[in-house]
Amino acid sequence: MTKPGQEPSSEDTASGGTDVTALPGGARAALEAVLMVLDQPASATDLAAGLNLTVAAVEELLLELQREYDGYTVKAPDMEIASNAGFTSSPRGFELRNVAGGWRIYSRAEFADVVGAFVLEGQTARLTQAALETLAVIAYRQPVSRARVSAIRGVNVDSVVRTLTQRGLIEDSGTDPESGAVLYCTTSYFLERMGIGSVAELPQLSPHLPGLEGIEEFYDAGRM
Amino acid sequence: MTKPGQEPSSEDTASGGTDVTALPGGARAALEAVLMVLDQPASATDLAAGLNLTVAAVEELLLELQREYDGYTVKAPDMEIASNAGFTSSPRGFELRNVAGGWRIYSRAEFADVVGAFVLEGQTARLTQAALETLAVIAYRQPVSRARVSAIRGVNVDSVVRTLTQRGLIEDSGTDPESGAVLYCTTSYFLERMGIGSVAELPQLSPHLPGLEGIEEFYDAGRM
Amino acid sequence: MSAESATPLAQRGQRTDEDDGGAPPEAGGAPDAKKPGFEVRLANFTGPFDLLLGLISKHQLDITEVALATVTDEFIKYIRNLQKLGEEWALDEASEFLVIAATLLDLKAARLLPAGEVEDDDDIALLEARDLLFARLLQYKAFKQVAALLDATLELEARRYPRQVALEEHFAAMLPELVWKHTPQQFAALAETALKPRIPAPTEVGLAHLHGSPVSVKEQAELIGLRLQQGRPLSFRALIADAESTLVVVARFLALLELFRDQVVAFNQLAPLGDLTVRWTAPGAEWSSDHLTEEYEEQP
Repeated sequence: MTKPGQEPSSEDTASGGTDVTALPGGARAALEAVLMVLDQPASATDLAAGLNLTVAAVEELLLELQREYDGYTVKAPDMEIASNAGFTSSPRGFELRNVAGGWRIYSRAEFADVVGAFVLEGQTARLTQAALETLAVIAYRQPVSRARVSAIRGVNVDSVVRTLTQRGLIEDSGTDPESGAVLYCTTSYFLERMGIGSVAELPQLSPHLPGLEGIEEFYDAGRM
Repeated sequence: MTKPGQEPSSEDTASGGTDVTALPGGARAALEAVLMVLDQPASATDLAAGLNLTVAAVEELLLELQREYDGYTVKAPDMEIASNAGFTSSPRGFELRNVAGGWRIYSRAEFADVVGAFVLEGQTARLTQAALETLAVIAYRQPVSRARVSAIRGVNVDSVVRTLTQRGLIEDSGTDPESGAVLYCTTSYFLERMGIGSVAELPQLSPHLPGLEGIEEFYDAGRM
Repeated sequence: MSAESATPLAQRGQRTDEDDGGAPPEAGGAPDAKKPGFEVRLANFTGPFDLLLGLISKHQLDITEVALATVTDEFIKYIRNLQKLGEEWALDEASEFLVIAATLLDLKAARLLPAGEVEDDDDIALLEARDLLFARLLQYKAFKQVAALLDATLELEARRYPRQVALEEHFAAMLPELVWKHTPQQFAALAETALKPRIPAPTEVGLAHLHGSPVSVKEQAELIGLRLQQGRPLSFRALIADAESTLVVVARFLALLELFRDQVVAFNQLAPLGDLTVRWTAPGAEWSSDHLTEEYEEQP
């Protein structure tokens, strides 16, 4: 499924003329229908374009659905009875999450054991300690060359980097203009797997570096 | 995503001991969680087995969910207020269908236009270079797991394999008895497009190219 | 934290090639990792810093100079054990251990000496080496901790399964008809390209931080070779006397390691921190630096 690039106002698509609000369940249900066929996170902008709605409207609907799936008060035009009664339903078996810059439906973590029995694939092999450390260095120092990662870890990281690339967690992101070394970055799949929107949401590194606030400058000064 | 083959009584599964009714949202939410991520329709028997519930209970829940998604009276233990009030919600954007003995969640038919437009946007008639190369690897090394194709190509091929499957060029041809990974083969549609009668008619490759024996599996369970 | 980090340290060193089967991916990974040697055994800890941190925590010490001096002997013993077990060390992996072992020995030796003031350049160099080791060790420790956080998050997140179902048939049927222009021959050519083993990107040695400096280990090895082949043993101090920068010193040191590996030089050191004397042991000028190129040239 790819992201539509057109503006919400464009009329040259099949949905150009569809007024989703007129359909049963309205825009909310239409959005839900689209969420059902996604195989990767879709941004509010892409969803808005596909639905002929404004981004703001879609964002509001997304948050509404998210809350609803989580079991908070239902809020929708024709559900006022329930809403007014302050009625709270139990959480659904799935949730709507905003990860890696897009929205996507996930089964709820509580049901992992049950769901796991049905989903043979998607079972993820655990990363080794070496792979985790390498991934951590790349995540915090990206874009970064293998040489720099090995300098930090104290060992050669070539084969670990290869594994992480094959797993789609990191990718080649060009070369260093000075040294010509290949630089690596984390991928959006990494963000998805971490359940975060961007690398800026990774836990801070500095609290783990007690009394060494200046260490980054020290290394960047070319000493290491 | 495949259906578990075990009987309801078997206890050797991960979910063997899980009492789904004790989880938030109970058995209904657990069933929903499974349905949301199921790729292939699953029978009530299979669902009951995975959920440690009786077939009758699962059938009842399935009908309940189906009605609920369609917008009829909500009926669930903690939704009695709404239920008693004869409250009817608007239909959801998805529906639960029983097709050929199996249950699966689909996007609601009424939204086919919107969903179709969203799906088709950006789709091209051409395969990307990455897709072509992946197809070539699968054609010459079939049956082969995604993990091995990734190892040969050096990158994650999950989404490309999805595209090729969607395009009907490759298909799932069982699982590797050792790793449990899904193995892929080319389809008769592929042969048709190539204009050949069988894969044996593909031109020979130079004998010195590595086969699969030199390729290490970087995955334990097959897929990352 | 994986199960392997829970393995008692004492057992770690005894794990040998039998690990091949169950070794973590990167250990048994690429075909070239099949070489029997250091890397396989490294699977049990993830490098010299990991080992050092493991030893320090075993003694319930904080990372201090004292801790480093305390665990130095164990660190060295550990490397010796590996050496006994192993056939050959992969130089780029072993050299890190050696560099750190050397620094640790220096630190320990310095602590044994009467507390004195900084007197000469050597003392300053020692202090710098100590600070650098501390800094690197602490930095590594920080990354090790966030790696544990990543592991926990990844594990937690893996409990959520994304909805990722095949496209409903009626939508799949709407996809534009595939344009297919490849003949079987063209397709075969494509397969040839895709299946051809990709030339692995050159193995880097951690010199990228040196900002593309023109210093080459190969050249330095040749230079050292020429000097030593005069016949007279020279001290390392003498060998680096004309080095115009730290980088050249490092390159010469690495070059010496290479020469030692090729068994064309021998080292002699009479006392801790004493002069390191290097002697040419190969008959004549048989040795050639040609093979050094692949290992140290970093330019693509």
